[in-house]
Amino acid sequence: MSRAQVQGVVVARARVAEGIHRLTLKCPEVASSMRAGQFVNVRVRDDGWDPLLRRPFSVSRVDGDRIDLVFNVVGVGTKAMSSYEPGRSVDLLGPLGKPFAVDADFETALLVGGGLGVAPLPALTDELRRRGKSAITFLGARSRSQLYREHLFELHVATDDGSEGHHGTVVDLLSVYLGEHTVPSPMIFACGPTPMLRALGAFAKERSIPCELSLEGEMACGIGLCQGCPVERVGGAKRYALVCTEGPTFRAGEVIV
Amino acid sequence: MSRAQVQGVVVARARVAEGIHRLTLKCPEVASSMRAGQFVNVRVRDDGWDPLLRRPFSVSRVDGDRIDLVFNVVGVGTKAMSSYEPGRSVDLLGPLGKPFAVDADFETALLVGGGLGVAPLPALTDELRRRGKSAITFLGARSRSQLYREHLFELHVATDDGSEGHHGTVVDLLSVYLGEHTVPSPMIFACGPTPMLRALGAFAKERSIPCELSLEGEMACGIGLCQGCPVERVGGAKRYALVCTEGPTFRAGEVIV
Amino acid sequence: MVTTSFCLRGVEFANRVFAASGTFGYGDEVLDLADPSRLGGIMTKSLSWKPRDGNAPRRVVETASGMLNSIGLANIGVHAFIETKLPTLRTLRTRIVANIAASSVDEYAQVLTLLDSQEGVDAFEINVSCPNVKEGGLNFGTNVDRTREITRRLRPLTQRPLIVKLTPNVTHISEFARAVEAEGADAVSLINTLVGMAVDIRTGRPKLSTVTGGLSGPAIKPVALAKVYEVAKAVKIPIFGIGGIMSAEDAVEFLMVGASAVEIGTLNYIDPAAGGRIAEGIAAFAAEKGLSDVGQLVGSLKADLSASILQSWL
Amino acid sequence: MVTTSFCLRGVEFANRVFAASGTFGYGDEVLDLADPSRLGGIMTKSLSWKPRDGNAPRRVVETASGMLNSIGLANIGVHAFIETKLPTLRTLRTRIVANIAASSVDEYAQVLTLLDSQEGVDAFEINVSCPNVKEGGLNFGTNVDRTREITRRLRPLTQRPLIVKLTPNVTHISEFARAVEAEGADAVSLINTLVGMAVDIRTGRPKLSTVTGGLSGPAIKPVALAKVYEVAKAVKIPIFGIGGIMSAEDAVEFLMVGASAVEIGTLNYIDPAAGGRIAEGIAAFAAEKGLSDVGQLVGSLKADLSASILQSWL
Ligand SMILES: Cc1cc2nc3c(=O)[nH]c(=O)nc-3n(C[C@H](O)[C@H](O)[C@H](O)COP(=O)(O)OP(=O)(O)OC[C@H]3O[C@@H](n4cnc5c(N)ncnc54)[C@H](O)[C@@H]3O)c2cc1C
Ligand SMILES: Cc1cc2nc3c(=O)[nH]c(=O)nc-3n(C[C@H](O)[C@H](O)[C@H](O)COP(=O)(O)OP(=O)(O)OC[C@H]3O[C@@H](n4cnc5c(N)ncnc54)[C@H](O)[C@@H]3O)c2cc1C
Ligand SMILES: Cc1cc2nc3c(=O)[nH]c(=O)nc-3n(C[C@H](O)[C@H](O)[C@H](O)COP(=O)(O)O)c2cc1C
Ligand SMILES: Cc1cc2nc3c(=O)[nH]c(=O)nc-3n(C[C@H](O)[C@H](O)[C@H](O)COP(=O)(O)O)c2cc1C
Ligand code: FES
Ligand code: FES
Repeated sequence: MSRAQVQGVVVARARVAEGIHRLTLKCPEVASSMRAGQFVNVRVRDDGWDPLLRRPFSVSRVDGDRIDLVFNVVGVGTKAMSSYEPGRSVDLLGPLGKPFAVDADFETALLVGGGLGVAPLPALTDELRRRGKSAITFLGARSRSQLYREHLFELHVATDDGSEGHHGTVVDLLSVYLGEHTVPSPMIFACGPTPMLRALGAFAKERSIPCELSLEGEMACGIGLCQGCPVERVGGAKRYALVCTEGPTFRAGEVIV
Repeated sequence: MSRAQVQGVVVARARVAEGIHRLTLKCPEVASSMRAGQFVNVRVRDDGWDPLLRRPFSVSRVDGDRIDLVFNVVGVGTKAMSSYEPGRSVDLLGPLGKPFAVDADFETALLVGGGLGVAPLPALTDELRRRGKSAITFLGARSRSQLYREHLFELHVATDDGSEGHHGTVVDLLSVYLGEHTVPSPMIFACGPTPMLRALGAFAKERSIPCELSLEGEMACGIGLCQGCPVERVGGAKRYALVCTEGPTFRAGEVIV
Repeated sequence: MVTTSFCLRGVEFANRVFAASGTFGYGDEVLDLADPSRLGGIMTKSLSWKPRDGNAPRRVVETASGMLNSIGLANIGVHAFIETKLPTLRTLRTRIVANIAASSVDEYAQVLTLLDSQEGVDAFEINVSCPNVKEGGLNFGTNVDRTREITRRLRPLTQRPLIVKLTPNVTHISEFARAVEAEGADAVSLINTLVGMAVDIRTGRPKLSTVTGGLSGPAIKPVALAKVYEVAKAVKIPIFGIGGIMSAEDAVEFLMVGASAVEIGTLNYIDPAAGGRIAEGIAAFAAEKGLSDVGQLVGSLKADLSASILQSWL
Repeated sequence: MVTTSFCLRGVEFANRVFAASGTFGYGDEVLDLADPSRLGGIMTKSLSWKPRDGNAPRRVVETASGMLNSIGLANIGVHAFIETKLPTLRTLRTRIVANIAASSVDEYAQVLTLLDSQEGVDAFEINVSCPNVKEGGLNFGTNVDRTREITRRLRPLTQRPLIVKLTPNVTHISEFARAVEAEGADAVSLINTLVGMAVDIRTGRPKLSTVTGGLSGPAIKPVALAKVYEVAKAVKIPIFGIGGIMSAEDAVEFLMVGASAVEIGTLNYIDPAAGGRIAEGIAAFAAEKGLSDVGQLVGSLKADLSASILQSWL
């Protein structure tokens, strides 16, 4: 994990689902050192100071010297990024944060993504496969059109509107699946909106399945300088952990989501 | 002169000389009502508040429902404008300000442009020709490569480095020209950097040639609201005139440049 | 339909969005670009007894998400205002709030008395951010006693709404608000600009002719909100919230922290018709929330006051 | 070669660019991203006697060209600092300025005394923007008597440079600078953040858990420059200028108005290596101007002081 401030070069930009964009950047430094679950902090514009702060994005996948970012347009920063043209250089800090615990003691990874929480799962899938571990993926989205499902395996889908797969939440879907299948030595890896992570944490605790959650949170720096991204710990000497350096991945039960 | 807040659409962008860009906007409202010497106030970016204020640019030329802006990159606003893509819509206030006095009592217009002061001269040339008045144009630039000379007639050039035409200032060039030629009932129309305008005003006064100068100045609004753009008057009850509404064109001798 | 109007001392305003003084001329400059009837009212450029030339150029400087100005209260004087501007303003379907600036308490009283005798002036806003010639140019607005004195002097001179416009360049703005409330002001408006400056490093000179100037625009919105919040906790009279409002959402923030109305300043330079759009945007927001009156937004912030950083660690 | 170093109470700093407290951690967080030897020094995160958890989330909010924070001076406490941070900091080729925060005058003295006994602490910066528990949480820094008292108490306790960091949230910051100068402070630093707030209109709640917070970033630069200018006219001790510095040009503005050094704050979050680049940019600017010492820029502003808007019309 060697962090650096580097320039990525836009190689491609694509609309990959309704409102969802994928930006492919040539960035050998991050590509070579990054591990699934880590993120990059993007300076969205280099002229003017509004917006001021960098924007954090999970690295979605590594392919040679390239990295993918997958995001939806929610505000000024992601809007700017959604119109980057190939050739443009982008100032990045990364890779940042603690990666998923792919080397933990488990056989089958249950990957759970809600909405844009799918972003880091392709990279995670690749790392798991390289380690010979199996992965089953559960994706939740509002609707079929908002599903990003590339580079994922053994995919199970839940949609809020029932337009594809299970009609309901992705946590329900996982619960149903585990009722019907026996999974050897499972561990959950999840990324998505806070309510989903909260429900999933409770579910995992109930079933005694080890579970790692990737949190989001407002970040001013992403590199441990500002103390702006606390998440409350459960027990321990320190009350808060920093999402940017001690996370974004945490064991469920370690923090209060 | 009917001002409006309108959306122009970028039709073309070209680099027309060293560091000089021309933006062609489809903007029927401005094109139909604007007169030479007037300007538009451009909102350079619609996301984020830095830069905050609009940027004023002379309308360089009207062609049907299109207008040209000619500018060089000096800061964040003009940098952004220099990469506008065709199809982009641009928020404009205009036409603004007092046009050149093309209907004043003269036969031959002596057009004098220094640097980007050339910008409004093509439109002025067109208006003069439509009125059957003749125009002789004098352009000054640092170097040959920085000359923008399209849509101008009877052109005489001065460069600081002597790479084309008269080696010296455009005011010198005009002086030489008037020494060698007899011009019937002349009037000077000028736009350019302040030192040039100052020299030209003095020259015109000495020769008793009527002279109109187009001034620049920091503008917060361009529409008479902020009182931010004063120029000192010579005599009169009010000490200051507003460049944005009472100018940008002023008779030399009317204001202290 | 959501109610947008509100009353101040018996004067009804069509909605809660006003044009801030000095950012909308006298009200007649941009009739071709903005429809004043969509506003609750227009605060005029500050008026003094005699015309004022204003400061030497350079008067405006752009800064990050803001601007500095040093106009020097350039204005045509109250007499020319009455003769050349008021007749037009009377024909506009909006309220006219005359903003007054002066360099002595007497001058404030003189200008107000003259304007009070006119038809078409609906209310007064007193700009206390002015130099007191008696005290060598010290700003009235940063001295609570002088601010109180001005209010005390002006209150009996008019039956129209009297709004005192406060400067943010003080330690506890709520002290000033309390003082003018006690003297019978009908409302306070805040904030005026923050003192700021900028340097041209090529010449080694200040960019503004007066060295320092007033900072406005979105850069100051967080400060303005905190000041309005402080004042809202301190007084019962209505507050006109001002500072960096660029959208209906921004305006709603001010209403929620306790402003009864808002004034749009710097935005008028960029988008002179924005005020009307903001008024409509506020009404739409209220409607979406199921409210019957925009006034229900005022002071609706759900906040644990005791947690305010004014009493906590930064 | 242009001289970049300068001295304060006999301590030499390699250049005039520092990392501002709270924006560079304890100095050891980003050794992989920024080379501290390119800085004049690092102001540590504010240290208190006991560790502090800091405020509940949400702690940061982006604003137009700025940000609000309400960290609550989260820190590991002075003992953990000495044990876990100082050994590493001693090995860095830069100066360490320990920034101290406290909720009583005694606590300031306690923390300073303990740090003064340590090797590797080169100077002290006293953050007076802290709530005084004795006065129900009133901010020390907005009360000139309390600010004076802290300085008087601390001055005799150390022979190292004592810098008092002033808050801008006061009417006349120069009063505070004069008070601490009179008590023997070696320098003042300013500005700390401006009080500001932001509202989430969807929930109707303040965005920050503490309602209000501190505004920093380029938005506040004009205010910071004006405050430094005001203080520079009032005191003879050196000033550390802080507030929205994003480039060498910005830093030169601060030097010209009278700062002897500058601190880089919010920019570290965006560009942790910027401080070093700014130090080099300042030196290059001085060289271009034909100066032999960056110090010649300090206070070089050519300005007619009497024209300052503090004494004129806005
Ligand atoms: C570690 C980490 C990894 C992330 N990975 C991804 C990813 O792979 N794909 C993706 O689409 N998004 C991701 N996000 C969220 C992403 O950073 C925000 O969507 C983005 O910063 C919004 O920027 P903006 O300028 O478009 O929106 P803004 O205008 O800044 O904000 C728009 C709205 O989004 C909210 N918001 C802003 N920043 C954040 C944030 N950091 N977290 C949550 N809400 C925020 C704001 O409060 C506001 O309501 C990640 C966030 C973190 C902390
Ligand atoms: C009525 C009028 C007509 C104009 N017409 C043209 C034109 O046709 N073509 C053209 O290239 N330029 C023209 N200008 C100047 C143009 O407005 C500025 O170059 C532009 O605003 C700079 O914007 P920026 O964001 O790129 O630079 P900024 O980053 O804002 O500034 C860069 C530098 O330019 C200076 N500057 C900024 N604004 C102005 C201004 N309004 N006047 C003078 N200097 C300024 C700044 O002080 C700074 O030194 C005109 C100005 C006026 C007032
Ligand atoms: C150029 C300019 C001129 C101003 N003139 C006045 C004035 O004459 N009287 C007054 O009370 N306020 C004046 N103001 C202050 C504004 O009314 C308002 O309080 C301030 O700009 C903050 O609001 P904003 O951030 O929305 O602009 C002026 C502001 C600007 C920018
Ligand atoms: C997140 C954050 C935390 C801060 N923490 C401290 C602190 O602990 N002690 C202190 O004296 N100043 C603190 N500051 C204030 C900065 O040191 C600096 O004075 C202020 O941010 C203005 O500078 P800037 O605009 O360059 O950021 C903090 C600022 C920020 C943004
Ligand atoms: S975002 Fe700054 S410490 Fe985590
Ligand atoms: S630019 Fe605002 S009045 Fe001229």
